[in-house]
Amino acid sequence: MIQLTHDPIDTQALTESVRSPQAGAVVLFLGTVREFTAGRQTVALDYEAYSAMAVRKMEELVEQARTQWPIEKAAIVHRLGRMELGDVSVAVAVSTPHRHQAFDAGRFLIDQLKIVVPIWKKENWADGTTEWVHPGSPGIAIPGVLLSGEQP
Amino acid sequence: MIQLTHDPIDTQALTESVRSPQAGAVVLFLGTVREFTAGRQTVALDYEAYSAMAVRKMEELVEQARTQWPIEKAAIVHRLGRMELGDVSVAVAVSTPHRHQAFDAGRFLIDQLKIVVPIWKKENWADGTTEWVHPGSPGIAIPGVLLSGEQP
Amino acid sequence: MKFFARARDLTGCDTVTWTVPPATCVEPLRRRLATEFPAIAVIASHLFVAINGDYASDETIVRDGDEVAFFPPVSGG
Amino acid sequence: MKFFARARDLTGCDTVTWTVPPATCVEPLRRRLATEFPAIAVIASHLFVAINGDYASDETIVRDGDEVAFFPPVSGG
Repeated sequence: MIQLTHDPIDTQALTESVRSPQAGAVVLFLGTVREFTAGRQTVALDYEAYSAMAVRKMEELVEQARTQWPIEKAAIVHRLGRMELGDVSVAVAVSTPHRHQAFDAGRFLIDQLKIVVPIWKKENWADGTTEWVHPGSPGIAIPGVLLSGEQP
Repeated sequence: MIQLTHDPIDTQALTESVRSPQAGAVVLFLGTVREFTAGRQTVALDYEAYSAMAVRKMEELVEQARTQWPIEKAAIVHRLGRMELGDVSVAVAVSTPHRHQAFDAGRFLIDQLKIVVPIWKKENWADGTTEWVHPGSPGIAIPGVLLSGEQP
Repeated sequence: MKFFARARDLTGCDTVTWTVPPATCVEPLRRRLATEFPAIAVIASHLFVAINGDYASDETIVRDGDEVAFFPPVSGG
Repeated sequence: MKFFARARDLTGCDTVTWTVPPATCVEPLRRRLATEFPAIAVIASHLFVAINGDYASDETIVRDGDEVAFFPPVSGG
């Protein structure tokens, strides 16, 4: 189940949605709004998406992950709009027979999401300024081979 | 928070308990009862613990993990007694500034739990037989250096 | 043509519709972008491009009715 | 002395209390285990041992009042 939402993410429902008697392992990853990033204080984040493409890309990522791991179920929900400190901006849940598959698949999904899914984050700093976050040095943009600095 | 319980694990509360504005990432791992293991059909599992030692060992694992990753909060809950298919037997939750730390720390905690924490699992197979699970060939038992076959 | 995030801020609009000769590829659109929206010139060469929701490149030919999107590197998650 | 899981099944009891001469280490306890509980003999040498909730080894000396535990490889999670 892939979803973009403007509402708080129901992490419990997401976790339940991937549980299965065929799976021995479930991993849930949550990206949450951090107060300090590179020493600067955040008060809120705004997320924007190219929704149609974002959903497609997330679906493609799950398909890709299914070719690498025996995934039972997978779900990704990304929240858009204004988010306060501690809020959950993205949630990835995946279930597999064995735990290492779940950790690897979950990690793959969030890592790739941050590279290919057309969603953007705007920082609202404590000093009142705002700033779109664009990772890495904006070198020549070759989709799939992207320079991406370390992200929270 | 480290806990042994005979009740169903409240995974939502566990996830909430590790969330923090200082953490950008939360990983929750759930071990769930699988129907098929090595081709045999499970109807239920029974878990038993040397409780006092188990709690200590889980606490030590969290301390160890804190020396390797900048963990904000960590929690482990292991359920004991009879469990049906799909039930959650163990839950590990951890929050860190960055996602890779959360994945690595979460994985470390569950991997080590399965090696050093004195808890045992008894399979109740569909054919009515029961069998304690003892991973790996029971070679010379040197704690910390244990032969441990692949576990769900 | 759609713009997102900082690209939209710099063009000042979400969408614009251009008519271009057949068999035009993305690269001339990127150049025209920089001239029509001077503020975006500085990052024009660094923008990603997608056509109908799939990543494209400067060499990709634009067909009639295609939805082209220009946007900065993503920062979701 | 405590037994868990399959070890308890084979000894048929959770706990047993032994009196041993001072400065006895774990190894003779393991041997005595196999004689007093023949059923456990086959796995006696493969059992882990813990003293007061910490892993120990065959060479560890047992002190008065120590809680010694013998158990098979763990299978939690």
